[in-house]
Amino acid sequence: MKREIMMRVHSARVYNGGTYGLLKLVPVEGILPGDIEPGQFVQVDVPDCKGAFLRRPISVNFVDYEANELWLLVRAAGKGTRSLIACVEGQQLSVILPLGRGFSMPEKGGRVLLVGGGVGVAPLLYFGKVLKDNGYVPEFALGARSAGDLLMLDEFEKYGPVHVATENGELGTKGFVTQLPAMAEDIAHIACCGPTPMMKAVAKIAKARGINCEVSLENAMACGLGACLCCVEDTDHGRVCVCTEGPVFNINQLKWEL
Amino acid sequence: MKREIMMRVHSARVYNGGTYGLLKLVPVEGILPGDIEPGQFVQVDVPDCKGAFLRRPISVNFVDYEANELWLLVRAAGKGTRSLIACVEGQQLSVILPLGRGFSMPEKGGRVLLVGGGVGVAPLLYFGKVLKDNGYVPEFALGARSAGDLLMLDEFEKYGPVHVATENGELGTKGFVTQLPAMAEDIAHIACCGPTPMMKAVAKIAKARGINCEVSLENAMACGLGACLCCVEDTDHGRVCVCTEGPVFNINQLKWEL
Amino acid sequence: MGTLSVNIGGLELQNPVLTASGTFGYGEEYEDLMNVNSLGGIIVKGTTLLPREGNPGPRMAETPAGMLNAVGLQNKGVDYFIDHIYPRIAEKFSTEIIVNVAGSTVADYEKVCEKLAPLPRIRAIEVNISCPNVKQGGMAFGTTTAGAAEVTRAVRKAWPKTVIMKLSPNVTSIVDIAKAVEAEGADCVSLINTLMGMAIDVERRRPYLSTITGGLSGPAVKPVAVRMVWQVAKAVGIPVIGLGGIASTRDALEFIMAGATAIQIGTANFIDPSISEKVAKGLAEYCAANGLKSITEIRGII
Amino acid sequence: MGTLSVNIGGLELQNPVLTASGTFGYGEEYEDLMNVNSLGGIIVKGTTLLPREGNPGPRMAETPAGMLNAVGLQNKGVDYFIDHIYPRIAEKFSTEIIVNVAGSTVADYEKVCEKLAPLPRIRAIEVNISCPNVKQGGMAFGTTTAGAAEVTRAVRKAWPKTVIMKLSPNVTSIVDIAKAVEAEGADCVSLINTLMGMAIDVERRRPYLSTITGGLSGPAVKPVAVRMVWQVAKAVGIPVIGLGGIASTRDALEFIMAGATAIQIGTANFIDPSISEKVAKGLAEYCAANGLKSITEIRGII
Repeated sequence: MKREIMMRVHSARVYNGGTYGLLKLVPVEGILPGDIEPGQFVQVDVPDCKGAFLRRPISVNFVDYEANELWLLVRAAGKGTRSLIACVEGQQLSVILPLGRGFSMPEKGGRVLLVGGGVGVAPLLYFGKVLKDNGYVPEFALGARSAGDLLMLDEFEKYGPVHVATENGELGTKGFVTQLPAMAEDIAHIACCGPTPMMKAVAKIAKARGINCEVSLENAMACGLGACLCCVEDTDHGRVCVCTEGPVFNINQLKWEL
Repeated sequence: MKREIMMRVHSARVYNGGTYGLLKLVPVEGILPGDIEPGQFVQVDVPDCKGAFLRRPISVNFVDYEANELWLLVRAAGKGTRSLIACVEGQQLSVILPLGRGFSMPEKGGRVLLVGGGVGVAPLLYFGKVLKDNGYVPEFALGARSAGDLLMLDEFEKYGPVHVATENGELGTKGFVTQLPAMAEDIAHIACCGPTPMMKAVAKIAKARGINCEVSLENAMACGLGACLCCVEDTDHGRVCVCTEGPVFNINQLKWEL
Repeated sequence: MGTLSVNIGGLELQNPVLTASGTFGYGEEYEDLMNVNSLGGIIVKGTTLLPREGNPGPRMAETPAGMLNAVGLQNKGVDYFIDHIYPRIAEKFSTEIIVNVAGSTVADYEKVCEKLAPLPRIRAIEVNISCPNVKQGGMAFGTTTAGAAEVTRAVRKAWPKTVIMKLSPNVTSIVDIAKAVEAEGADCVSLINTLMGMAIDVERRRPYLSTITGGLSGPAVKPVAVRMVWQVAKAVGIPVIGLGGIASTRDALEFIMAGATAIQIGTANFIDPSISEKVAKGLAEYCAANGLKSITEIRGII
Repeated sequence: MGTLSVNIGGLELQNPVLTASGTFGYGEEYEDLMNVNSLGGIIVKGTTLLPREGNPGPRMAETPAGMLNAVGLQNKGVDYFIDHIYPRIAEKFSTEIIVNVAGSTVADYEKVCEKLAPLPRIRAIEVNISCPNVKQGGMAFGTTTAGAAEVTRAVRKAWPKTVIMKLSPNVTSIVDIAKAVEAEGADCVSLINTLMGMAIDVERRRPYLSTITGGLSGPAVKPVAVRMVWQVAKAVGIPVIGLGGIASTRDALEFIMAGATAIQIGTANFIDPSISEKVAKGLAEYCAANGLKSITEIRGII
């Protein structure tokens, strides 16, 4: 069930000189809803800010039910997200959650690879944790422009092997995630989130090799509730809202030209 | 000369549960312009805030050239001013100053009374200081709704006798400033700032008794530079901008029906 | 009759707060987050004779204090609405359900009206002659007095209950359009639909919307909407429903003082999903605090 | 010719950045705060045949991402301008000085043009047929093709140098108006003037402006302005000057990509008094960073 809850910034840290921020939020009252699934997102009302009008859809980075914390990893893409990153401890934010359909649980057996690019690594952390909790051994293939853009590696390592690629070669394999040796080996299931060209490249590989593959889309969104019909994507079952039918889609549902 | 300078909040405090705030600002670089006169105002760019678009004109409350500080006393009248009051130490603000025409120096001899109501007391503090520095003995007649709305009394007492009135009688004379005994005595010159009905009541008394009287107007203003012609007031020399010909006017210049 | 009850051209509402078509889905999208039945009514998504898939994405761009959309009347058609959506929401909601009706031809409007007419819970339709995001019909009907009159005449014949004509602000004289639809028997007008706007992604050197231009809504347009409501309310005898950037009780009061009998909340639903319920409560509090026996006492006091 | 130089209907500007009439006084109000000569030009306050005191106060109301004004062409008349203001600013400023000309009758416009014509430093006028804040003339001329054409024809005869017609957005088709003034020999069009709007002080139950309605400007109107510039630039052969909510280099680029040859900065001057100089610099930096030999390379690329 969707809820609007007030949350308090329990801790806030920035990465790469403010390019990214990690907010750990706790409900002002009560406990976090128990039904937040990996790959879902939340709609955050941006604090007072001249340039941002709508809520910002942010994927669930992690849910720590023991600490009653929701983690949001945010990239400074514009005024709204910059304003979120600038939040300080104690600040309160209105959050609507949980929204959309998250990642599917893969069939048992076979390698499960979670492929992320840039801030798109965010939802893979919680998915990795849930996979591990359920007896899977997820592997992470994470790519970014430079070492500073590779986020939260220590956290990912808690849930499975981490393979990294940087475009400038500062860390891991030089190049894109698609060039990682881990991508060349047998894979049964991919969950992917990142820039569209990167997701399309991954989808192309998955399709060619018959790998089951889900991607998480980031279409421009207003309500996040399926009411405004702004964030549509063409699929095999028509033009649907990414906010309710997604953000996670199996690549076979999409009309992508690969 | 008008300048736009970046200033840093050196200290910020609130009065009456956040109804008012006192910001002490220092230039980020260099020293305060030496030509700021009592009764002039500044245009402050409001920090990020969804509801405020234009700068806010704020009267000069005090200039402390030794400490390189400009003081602004602000009432929370709307989103913009609330946002200013919420400023914290270290925050930077763009300020255009000094603007407009301030109070005239009275002729020597005779009682000089500075009459303020509510947050309108603000510009009288610096004027009182300058008067005292120039050998005058200014007296202050300050009124407000309640004791909590009477601001900075300890500061005013540094520069002359202070007479206070509160509408609810919590402090000083019960009633309006016009009912103060100090108003009934001989007065040579009045400088007045406060709500329009209060200024009109004071102007009426001054006119009836032939007291030289200046008032500071607060017409809705956009540019503060005399360019937009939004803040006009009808005067004996035509429809003029309050931001350049005022904010201080002699009551004989105004077309007020008293 | 309660303090807040108002009559919009024959239809009595328990309070003046409606949700604008296209911003509130079919009400169900919001039911987890608020009490839909606390409203005067909901106006459901623009409904056409045949299913429409609307415009391709991207359909949305944020602008200063507002947003552009280019949805283009995506809906599953009136038959699907009648068979699958109406039974569910008629069961679920006790508040008024108003259907926004759109079409490419006058005959389209007529046929949709005829199909909806037997539904007992639909006691009013809002006729969209002002959608800026479709190529045929839509705004074309709403920008001339003749076009607006023609649609009104046809709908008036096909729909026996309350007819609300939704007007476009993209005209030289919205008063002339309002008078034209009043003359043809409209029971009520609602205004404003979106202003036609455009935004360019400077980095990519292309428009944000697939359709290049789209409809501007949100607080940015409120001053234009208040002005038009004030002009129209003075000029016509039928009730006016005001909308355009309403995001608070204060905004709703502004429209009512300008002459609106009821108001719609649109884009603000996206930011605060329970804002419509809050405004309904806020209006009740305002009446109580100001000793009003009826909200209509302040209607059109400007 | 520099990277930023542009030609607006016969008049060469060193860069595309102008300041909008009524927002920059006569340039002098800003000279302490910026280098006025860094601009392509300044457009001074609307000038009429006789002095006007304009509307009574209050004349201003802040709105979401914008403001309403109801100044009503307050100015000291063309003779005072010629005798007292022109000599001072012609001496002080080397950048282009464009006079905004307004009138209640066609004859008024003609006479003002005739009086200004001998001034060597005034090489262009902007003809205001779109002021929403005056009772006679003003917007009345700008909302019909016949009225707009009539003023253009008269001005064209009385003014031998560059004629810029400033268009109103409060119309059903701004393209029709633009074509009408082009047909009568206008060298250039500028758009948009303000949208007619209104705001109510709910606490006091009265409008904020003495005139009830006023002109809306600021970022709120930018999407409408960009759309209209794009429509007009595609439809006419003369240069288009874009304005409406420009507050950054990015905004200026948006208008240029929509088809504007030059741009005007208006309301933003009130918030950042040196914004026009910053935008002129920003455009130069953009050209350098993107390898443009001329800003015109990106004009109208949408």
